[in-house]
Amino acid sequence: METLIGLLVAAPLLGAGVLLTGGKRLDRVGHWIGTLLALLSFVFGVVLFADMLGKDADARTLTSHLFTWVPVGGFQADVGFQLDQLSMTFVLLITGVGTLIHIYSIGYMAHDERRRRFFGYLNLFLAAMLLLVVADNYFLLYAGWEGVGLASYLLIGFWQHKPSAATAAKKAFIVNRVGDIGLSVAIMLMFTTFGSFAFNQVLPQAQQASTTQHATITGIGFMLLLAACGKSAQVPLQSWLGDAMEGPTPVSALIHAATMVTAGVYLITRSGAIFNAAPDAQTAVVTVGAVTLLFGAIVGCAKDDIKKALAGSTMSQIGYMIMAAGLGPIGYVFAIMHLVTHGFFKAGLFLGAGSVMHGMNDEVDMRRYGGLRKYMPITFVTFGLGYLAIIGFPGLSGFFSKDKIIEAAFAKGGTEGWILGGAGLLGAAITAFYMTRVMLMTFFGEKRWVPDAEGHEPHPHESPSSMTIPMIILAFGSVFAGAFFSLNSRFVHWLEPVTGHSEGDSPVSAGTVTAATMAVLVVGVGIAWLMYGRRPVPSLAPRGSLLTRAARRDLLQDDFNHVVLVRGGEHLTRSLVYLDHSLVDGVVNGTAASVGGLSGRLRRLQNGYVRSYAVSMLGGTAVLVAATLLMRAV
Amino acid sequence: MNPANYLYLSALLFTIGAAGVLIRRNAIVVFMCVELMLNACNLAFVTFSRLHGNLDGQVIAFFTMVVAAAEVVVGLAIIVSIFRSRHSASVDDANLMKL
Amino acid sequence: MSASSVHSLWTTAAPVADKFPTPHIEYAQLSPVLIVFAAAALGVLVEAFLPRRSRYTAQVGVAAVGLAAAFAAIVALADKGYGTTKAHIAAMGAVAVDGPALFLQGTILLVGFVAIFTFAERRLDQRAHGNRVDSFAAQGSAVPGSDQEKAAVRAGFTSTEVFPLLMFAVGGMLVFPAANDLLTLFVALEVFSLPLYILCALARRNRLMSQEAAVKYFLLGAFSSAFLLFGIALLYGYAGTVSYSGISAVIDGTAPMNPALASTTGNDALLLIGLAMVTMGLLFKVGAVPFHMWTPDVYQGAPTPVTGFMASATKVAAFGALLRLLYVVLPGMRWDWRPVMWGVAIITMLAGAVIAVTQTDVKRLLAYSSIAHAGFILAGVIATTPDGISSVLFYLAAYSFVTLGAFAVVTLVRDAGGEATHLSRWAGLGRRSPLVAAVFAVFLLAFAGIPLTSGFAGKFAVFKAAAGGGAMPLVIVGVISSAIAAFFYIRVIVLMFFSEPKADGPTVAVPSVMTSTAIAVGVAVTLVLGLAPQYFLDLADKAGVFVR
Amino acid sequence: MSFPLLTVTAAVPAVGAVVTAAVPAAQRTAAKYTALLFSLATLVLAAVVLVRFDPGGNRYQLTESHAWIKDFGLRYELGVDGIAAVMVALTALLIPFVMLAGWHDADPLEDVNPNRRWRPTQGFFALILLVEAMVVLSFEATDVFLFYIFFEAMLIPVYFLIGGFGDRAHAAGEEEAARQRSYAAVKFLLYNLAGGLIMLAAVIGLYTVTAHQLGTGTFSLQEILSARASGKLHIETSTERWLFLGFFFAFAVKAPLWPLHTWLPNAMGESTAPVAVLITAVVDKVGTFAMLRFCLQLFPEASKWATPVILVLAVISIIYGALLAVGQRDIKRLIAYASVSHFGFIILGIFAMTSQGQSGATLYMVNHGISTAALLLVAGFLITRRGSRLIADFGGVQKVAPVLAGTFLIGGLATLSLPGLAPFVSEFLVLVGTFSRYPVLGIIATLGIVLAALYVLVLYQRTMTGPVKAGIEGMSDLKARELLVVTPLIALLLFLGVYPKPVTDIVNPSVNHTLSDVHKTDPKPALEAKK
Repeated sequence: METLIGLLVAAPLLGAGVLLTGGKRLDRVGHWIGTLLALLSFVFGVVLFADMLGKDADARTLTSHLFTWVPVGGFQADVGFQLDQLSMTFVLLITGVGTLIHIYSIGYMAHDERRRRFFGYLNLFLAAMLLLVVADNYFLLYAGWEGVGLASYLLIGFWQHKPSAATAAKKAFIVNRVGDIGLSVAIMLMFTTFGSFAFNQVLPQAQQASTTQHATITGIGFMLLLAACGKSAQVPLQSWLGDAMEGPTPVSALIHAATMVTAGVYLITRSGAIFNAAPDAQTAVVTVGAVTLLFGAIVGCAKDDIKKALAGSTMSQIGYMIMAAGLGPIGYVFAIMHLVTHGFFKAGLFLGAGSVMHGMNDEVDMRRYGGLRKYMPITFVTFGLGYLAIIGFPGLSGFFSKDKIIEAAFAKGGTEGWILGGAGLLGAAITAFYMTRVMLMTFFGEKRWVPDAEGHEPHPHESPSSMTIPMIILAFGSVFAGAFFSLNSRFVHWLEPVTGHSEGDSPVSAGTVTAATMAVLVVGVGIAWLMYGRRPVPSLAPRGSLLTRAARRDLLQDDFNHVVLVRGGEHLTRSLVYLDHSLVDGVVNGTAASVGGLSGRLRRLQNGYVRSYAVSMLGGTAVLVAATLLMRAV
Repeated sequence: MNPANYLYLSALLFTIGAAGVLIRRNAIVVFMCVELMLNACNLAFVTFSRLHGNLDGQVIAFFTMVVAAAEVVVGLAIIVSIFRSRHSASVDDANLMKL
Repeated sequence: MSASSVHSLWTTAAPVADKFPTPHIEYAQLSPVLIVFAAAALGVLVEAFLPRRSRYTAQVGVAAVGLAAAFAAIVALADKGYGTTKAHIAAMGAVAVDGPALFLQGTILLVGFVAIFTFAERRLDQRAHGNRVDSFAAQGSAVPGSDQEKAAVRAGFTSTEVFPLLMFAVGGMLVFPAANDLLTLFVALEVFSLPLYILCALARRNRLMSQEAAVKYFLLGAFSSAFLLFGIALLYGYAGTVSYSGISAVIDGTAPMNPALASTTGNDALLLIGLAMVTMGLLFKVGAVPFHMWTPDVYQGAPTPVTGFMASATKVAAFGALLRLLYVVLPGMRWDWRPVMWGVAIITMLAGAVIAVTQTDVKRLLAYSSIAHAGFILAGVIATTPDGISSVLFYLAAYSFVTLGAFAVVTLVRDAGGEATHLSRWAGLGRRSPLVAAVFAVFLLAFAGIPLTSGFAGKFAVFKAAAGGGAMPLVIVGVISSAIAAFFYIRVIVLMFFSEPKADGPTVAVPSVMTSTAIAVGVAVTLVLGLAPQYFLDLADKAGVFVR
Repeated sequence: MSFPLLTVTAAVPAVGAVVTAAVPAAQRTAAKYTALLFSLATLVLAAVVLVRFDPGGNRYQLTESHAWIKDFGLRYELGVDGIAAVMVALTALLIPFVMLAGWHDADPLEDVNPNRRWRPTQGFFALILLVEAMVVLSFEATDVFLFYIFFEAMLIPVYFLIGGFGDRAHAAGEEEAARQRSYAAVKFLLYNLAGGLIMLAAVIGLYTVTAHQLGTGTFSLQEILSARASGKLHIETSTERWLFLGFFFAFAVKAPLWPLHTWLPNAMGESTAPVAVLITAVVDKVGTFAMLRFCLQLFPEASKWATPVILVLAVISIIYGALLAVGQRDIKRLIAYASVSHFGFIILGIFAMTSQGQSGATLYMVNHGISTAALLLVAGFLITRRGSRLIADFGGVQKVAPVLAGTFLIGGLATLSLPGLAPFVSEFLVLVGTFSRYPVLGIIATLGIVLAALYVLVLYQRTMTGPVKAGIEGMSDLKARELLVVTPLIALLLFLGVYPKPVTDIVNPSVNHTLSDVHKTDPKPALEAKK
């Protein structure tokens, strides 16, 4: 079994290797290879899962040590795997959704001559992501962490000939790097504090060290949070996610909705022991989560680009998860649960969006859609189910997971609990609003599309089955997953051994919370219907309120980055280049020049007149005599 | 009479010679000034020889004269040849090479 | 004579020795000098009696044989142990036969021997009316450009007098570092200077410059020797003797006192001024700042073979004399002259290096570099340790051959007007004739003191000695000026290799075996002393003891 | 006596240089193959050295010792510790690739030079071999003076390589190009010569000290160390500091450490890519290596005394170099400044005085060598194709030459030390090593990884992505020879990135020796310290 974990990672890695080095001769079969290997690793995952279910709850953790990676003095970095329930959940999600999206891409990328490479990158991503979740120490996790970053860079920039894509890719990678600083500093802190960075060393020690090393552990917590912010597009490092939509839609679905962006949640949950020992860090986490869930939601309301709208929603949903994770043992389980359900319905939504674009000549502006429900019924249905799930329609998966999170937030207790819970509710309302907006603008109302630049009149059509089938499967997930998990709180029991779990005593009863959620849900949907359902949607965006305009620009956060970081950076580098040339180099050249000048001046003494030479000799002698006499005098 | 005076005289002559070398332009005269310096040395030698009561100084004086003579031969040869090619014996005209 | 009589000098004449003691000369031990002078005299006779056509061969033969024989004699003497155990004063205290003397004389002889080849080179300049000509004037006395000269050239005259002149110069140089009393010092100085004055005037091309060089060299040389002589006079006045040992004895106060001595030694001014002036005379010859100003002009104007010879041999001889003076006569006064010498060394190193940076003529460049090197050697001189002596000896040996070789290469690069010494003309030489450029580069790198060349070994030796003698600051200054100096050596290399050759650039004359040998020897010595100097260092160590 | 393996390892390329130079002007290709053959032979020998070296054995192995110049206390003493062995291997490894990459760089343009005796090709390859020989010797030398000799002599061939062979096409025209080249060459030489001469003063100082205290002056590392261990030799504090500064200055110029770095961008910018690789990946390593071997071992106290300043300078180099790299318009200069930043990391690791730091620094030397070689050589291929070094002249290359673009990207990712590629391991080790003793500096240095990402990705985006620029359309993809250069390097980067253990196993013991010389031990983890 242990070796199977290795194979789990190896299969897609192999795929990446073969596809990226294989060359043209693989063009025709490349996508099949990629998909098969993804499927294979899913199968491995399932086998491992079955095996795990076979064992009893406390003995389910599976570990395997491959080899020592970097052995220097006390610094012993191993390549070793640890597969417990938490990892297992991710493995299934990643390989499952991953496989579906591979299949989907076969159709979606059918017309791209670089499809082989695309599948290579997808496999590379799967490998890195799996490595991230099965690593048994932070150092190896870091490798996976950067690996997914690379894959996301390659995939966002897949259409490199588009400058916008290239820029977006670069931005994503660099913002992620900022987060990575957090992770690497965290690892260093662990090393200097615990002398190790293996989970089974650090986490237990963190518990009892909390008193002696409180400051350090809080520091580690903050650093991990920074890392999570980068990867999971949380405020203040969220700016890259919107641009990341430049990538092909399957990428957005897999990486920027279902899996990679949730790595931050994984990191925090995995490091629960540390956060439990560092309340200040936890507060920071929940704050970030709450802020982001509102931030994302607001941005989502203003976007006319369907993918950007969904991206905003992703941001906000992950905000929920982060907040939940920040709540500690009360929340971990629900964070993960929401993560999984979100994986289903958000992936579904993105695939739906992709299908729509596929039918509309890659048009992304929702104001150019409208009334598509009769042209692409399957897409409409699956997308609709996903929509119901995300807004938390009773019975669908989103309902269970989100509801639990809001309850947990209240259960945090005190004003903090109220604030967080309130934020959660507000978020739910806004979610309902913007998702309804998307739904209405895309599938209802009358058609608003126009010929594109080349004058092709888009004639919407349903996508091929290779695309629709994954959508359907995901739709199933988005409908039933929640219920399945919550039934006699299966999921809680499943994860409890890893994350621990505690029922907080909520000031408000579960029923009340549910009722409140329903209420805000209705409100949100209602407003949206009033604005976009009742009257026709203008096919050109109205100027909109100040907030709307700000939201369209990601609440000006990008502009801030541009002015402060980009411009400032440019000025800094330019002035440094000047400085290097004029000052640092100048000093040296100056010295050389001054020697030359001195030489030129001394040279004049050699004026060619014997008599002046004689003078210098006489003078020299005089000095010599004087000096000698002086020496004796003193 | 104090022998020191002879030394003062020789020093004076030497200085005059040196000064001459510095201020006169005509190569011949410059050279004569050098000769003067040499003779100043001779005077010093002889004086000291007397002072110390040994003959070395006087012998050296003879050597100096011979050397001076040899210098005259070589020096005049050079100066004359340069005079013939330049039609001037001024040392200041001879500064093709400088800097 | 009595104490009272001192004050009435004119009444009582100094007692005159009834007869001079018959001098007794150790001919065997002076043989090198004697051989050289004999060869020189023979050369004069050849010049007088042999028909013109056969003179060249005869002169070259005589000179070469003479020098070789002399060198053999040196080796024999050294072998007999005159350099070490049997070292003593010969010729009635006039000449010392000891390690440094023999080592330096050997070096001078070898340099002279190689110099003969460059003197005798007859293939570089294009034939004049079918006669091969060397780099010396057809007829020194003839006015440049006059009919007389044209006639001389047509007749294929060559001034073969240069060889006897060279021999006389060598002879003087042999005596100079061995001189053991101030009189001999002075005479030797003149004996090697006068021929050099003449040699300077004998260039075949650029005769005006050549004559100017001669006149400058002559006047300034005479001027400086006057100072030297006056210094000698003062020292004589102080010590009542001109023999080195005598003077040092007086300085140390070990000499038998007499009233006259008492009265003069009471007056340090005599001693100190004398010391300063004598030193000045020697510093002039080694070309130390501020007595260096003749160097660039003379080096540039003189016929290049002569320059090469002067630059190397004169330095060897002069430093030899300086060493002997400071180590044998004035060790007791170390504390008086050392600080002064420090100053001289420092400004010499710096000024030489700095001024060279902006030179545009190869020969002047080398002149200034020789000044800088004089500074480095002075640093070794100042060490006043046995290590100091041997390091200076080694440096001189190494340096002289590099210089000789470098100037030999300069003679090769020619255009219509003779040698093309302006640096701009050297552009792209590396492309035209890689070999010559590479050889010259080797010499430049040796000057710059790059490891694996003799230049580095020498520099390391003197700096090591200086540091050992507690003159670390000098080493620092030396290092800095080496860095500055490196700049202009490198500049020449850049010019030769990295700049495109000019269309009308100079041609590189194909030398006869003569110059080739000279250059080859230069390169060989440069590399051998760079890679495996141990043998020669041992030699210098063994030789590094003066006899008193 | 046993077989003088180390001497032979250095002698082979030296002989090769002579042979290559002797090949007649007409047979250019023959000359190339001769040179390549000799470099491969050296590689084999270096591999043997690596194999014969026993990490568990003595500190210095395969030692040879002969008198050379007694009067100077100069002995011909060779020996390798783990670090040296690895560095020798690196050198021997890179040279063949340098040659292959520069295969046509020195082919004379017929019209330029009619002279048949002018043989640039022979010269080029001979010089490369000469450099290799001297570098190898300076890695092997355990006699300070012997090291100094080759450290200095090395400058001359490199100088000719920079000044003599530049990029074919130059934006500013041939005349201007030549001018800039010789400026760069002279600048390189003067900087390093000045450093070297300062060091010479220190070397002489060291001699006088040993001569004064031990009777006979010596430069032998072992002798000096054992003498100090036995208390026979005691260098007083102030002297030690001066000597240390003298040595360190030379090495800092070579390394290059801010603010002595300005020669590097000129040198790398003006020389051809292979030569640039030779400079930054091979020659400059001697500087950092010498800090590790000579500064720390000879002057432990002074090293500790100077550490704070040096660390700060190193951190400045890291950030400053990276920022300037971001601001460059010229591909090669960009990579040069990136190297400045990387050398900052190496020096940081060395003077952090922790096993992680120093092992990391050593590993860094190797990895930086390989990664820079990969990046720079591909950049060279790119530049020769387009005939320009300006980033602005490129764009959309990946469309026409995907393989070239791909390899370039991998090289870049290595440069920004992505996990899975070799540099990541070393960089992280250096950072951890620094952090464990100087947390603040460690964190500042960590910012470097963001800037690295910035300059690499900006470079990649501007040159490779976007619409195809004019002048790029016809660009051919990598040829077989070029692939032969790049592929092994990339393979090596991957291997050492995943499994650096073979190298660390060789290096670690030597590092521990060095640390014990300076009486430093790794700081204990905070918790253990508590207990």
